[in-house]
Amino acid sequence: MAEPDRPAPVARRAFALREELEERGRLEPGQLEAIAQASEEQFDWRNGARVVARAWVDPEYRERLLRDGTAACAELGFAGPQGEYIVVLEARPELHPVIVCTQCSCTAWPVLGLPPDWYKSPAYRARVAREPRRVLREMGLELPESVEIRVWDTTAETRYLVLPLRPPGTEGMSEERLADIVTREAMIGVARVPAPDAGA
Amino acid sequence: MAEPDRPAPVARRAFALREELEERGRLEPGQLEAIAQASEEQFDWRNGARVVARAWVDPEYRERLLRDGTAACAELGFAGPQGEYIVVLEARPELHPVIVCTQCSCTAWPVLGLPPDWYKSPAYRARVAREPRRVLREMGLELPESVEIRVWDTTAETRYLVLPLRPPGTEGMSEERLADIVTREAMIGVARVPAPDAGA
Amino acid sequence: MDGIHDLGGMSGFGEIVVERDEPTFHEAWESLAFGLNVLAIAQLRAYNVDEYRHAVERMSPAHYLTASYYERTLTAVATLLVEKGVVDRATLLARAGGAFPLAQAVADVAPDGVTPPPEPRFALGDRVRVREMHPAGHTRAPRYVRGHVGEVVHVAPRFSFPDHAAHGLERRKEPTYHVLFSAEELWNDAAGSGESVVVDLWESYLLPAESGSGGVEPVDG
Amino acid sequence: MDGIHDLGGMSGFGEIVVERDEPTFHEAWESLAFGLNVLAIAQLRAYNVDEYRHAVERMSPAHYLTASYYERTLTAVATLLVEKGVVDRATLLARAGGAFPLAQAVADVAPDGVTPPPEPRFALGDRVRVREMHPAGHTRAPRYVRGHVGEVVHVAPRFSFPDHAAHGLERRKEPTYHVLFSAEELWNDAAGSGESVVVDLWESYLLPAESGSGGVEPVDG
Repeated sequence: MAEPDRPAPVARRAFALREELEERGRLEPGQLEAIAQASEEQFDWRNGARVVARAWVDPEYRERLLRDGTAACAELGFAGPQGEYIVVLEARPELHPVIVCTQCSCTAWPVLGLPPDWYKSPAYRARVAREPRRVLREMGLELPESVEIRVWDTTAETRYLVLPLRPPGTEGMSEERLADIVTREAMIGVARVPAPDAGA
Repeated sequence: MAEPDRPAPVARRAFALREELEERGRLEPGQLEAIAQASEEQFDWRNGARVVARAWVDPEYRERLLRDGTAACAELGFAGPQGEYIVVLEARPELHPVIVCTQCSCTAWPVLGLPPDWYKSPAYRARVAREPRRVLREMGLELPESVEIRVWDTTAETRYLVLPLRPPGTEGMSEERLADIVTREAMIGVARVPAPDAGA
Repeated sequence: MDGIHDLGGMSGFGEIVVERDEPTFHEAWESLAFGLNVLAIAQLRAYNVDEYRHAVERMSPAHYLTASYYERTLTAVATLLVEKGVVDRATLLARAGGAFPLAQAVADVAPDGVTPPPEPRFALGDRVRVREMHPAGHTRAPRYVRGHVGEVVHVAPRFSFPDHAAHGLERRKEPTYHVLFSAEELWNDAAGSGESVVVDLWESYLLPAESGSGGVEPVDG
Repeated sequence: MDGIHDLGGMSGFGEIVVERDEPTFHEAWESLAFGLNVLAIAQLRAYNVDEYRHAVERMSPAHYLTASYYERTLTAVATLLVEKGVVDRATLLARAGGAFPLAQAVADVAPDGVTPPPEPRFALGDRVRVREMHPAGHTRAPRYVRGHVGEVVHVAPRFSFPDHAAHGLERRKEPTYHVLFSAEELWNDAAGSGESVVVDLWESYLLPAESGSGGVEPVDG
């Protein structure tokens, strides 16, 4: 398997594989672009933000969400690949959940979207299982020692979503506005949702 | 510590460090070349071959060598850095020793020389502790299942030297000729010393 | 395999760099790589997701660590499509106009002979020990929990056992368990205070805690 | 640190390639790198060999795996000479005419507070367990033996404890022990038959075998 030549640029390799599949009749022109575009639309972390906002305003939905995340997300229309079994992790004042996939980069696509580069980086995958408090501090989330940090490693088919703490000062906000202040980072657990007067 | 630029070629980096030390008066011109040349002369695996040949022809030396490798190597003039505490591992028909340094590439320089690239490769370091029989087979040494293979990992300050089995058909050979047929690979344990009629 | 992908707990990777307002794909070829994998799994049915994950793991460690996420995807897709005979390696090289590094060959893996019991073997609150396994092929039991004892905090439905599915072995489904480990159990004197880790583990990876470090005996043996 | 250098037992590295009649150095800069390290340790006394090994280990994992042996040497030497203030990083960059990647910063490491007893704690034939340690700094206890039980087959003289020496902590000497592990003990169901491994371990890394997996308590605590 030794390669005497320099690797072709990675973009060139990707296009070569596409051409080869087209040549062999396994791929129609435009098909890949359609897959990527549909994925970007379907797999959007703003879906998760809507789930969170609903749970914040509707105690019965919140209960259903924590009992059966898959069904409660599907209620809002969010389901599909990498969302077949969703477990929602409730952030509590004394227990803070954070999600990782140490072996690859699994994520609940229908509610968290395709993951960002930092989530896929060796640094995050290696370190957060071992020194989560330090990692969160470096990422800007300083939690008091009294808060237990619990890391959830996505090693099997369960896909996790963190239900963040609702920030103070949001009592009168509508579900739509609440969805706007939820961040992807908060649903992974490396941030809290900031209070709106803190610049959100 | 992020580097925006491409790394300079490694040779250029080495020469830059030398220039910088010369400029600061910490290094005389030619001093490094002298160190490297002296090391190549002093650290030669053929020294180990002479130790092995002596042990094959002199039972009392062999006994001293197995009891105190450091002193017995020094008897022949072989001592120095990375040879402060040498332990000689006797290959026996039923027990075959093999040496590795899984964490870096430590070797008994005065008798084994500076190690070859394969010994320093991640592949050798990673695999030989886990699957030595398969590694030896791939390297051309097929040992019967009845022979125990014992891997010695050079994790601390002991430096090992394998005393290989004396091959059949060498009964009348002189110590000098015996030293000529000993190989570095046999003193690491990834080969046996071939019988002379087998092409040595 | 005890491969480079199994990063949990390793040191030396430095800081986590967060890009603000990051796009899903940074370059056009990245969305191609993603799309090729979806196409090959869901439409061509050339391989399954466990084979895909394992193909990524089979990349040479130096390539794995220097490649971006989507270069790893592309490498795995190309490796599997070559291995399955869907595309031809030489043609691919010619089209790319340079080398096209693929993952290394897959190891021979035999079925483990385990027959999972019809009902989940463990229940909420049970203490379990992860087997000290070192399989040659694909596994989803990370090294950092092997041999360690934790508590079952959730029982998930039955899912396909990846150690088999990645190697075309007999398909079977088993429950997976969310197992809670204290940081002290995993990292000993290096553990941070008030930290814990939950890992989602297939039933075959687990033994009752009172067993020894186990692993030589199959679960139902 | 549980770093990339700790390769024992890892899979995925492929074949071992042997070069026939290999020269000691393949290129002129390799002998410079070797010579610079000897100079810095033995003549300038800028650092010790444990600091050198640890500087190699502190390279970013991707750089470590893509660099040749002597590029790792050069990187460690340059890192330490910059850290010790012997040379200036900016000047080095300017001279090199491009980036000069160095190893990552060293971790803060505290002394372990152990006082080794005057006589060796273990004797030939003793069964010992390697502590399940995960130190932030340099250590020479490879991961693949941590937590495992073996038998002392040789007691070596006292040598400087590297976990301290690499971090400028109080220098102390301890015996090291050659500890024999069966392949079954280390690799469980993946063990080859008729295979064993001996690892040379400082006394502080070891506990009597009947202890638990240990490590939170210091040896003499």
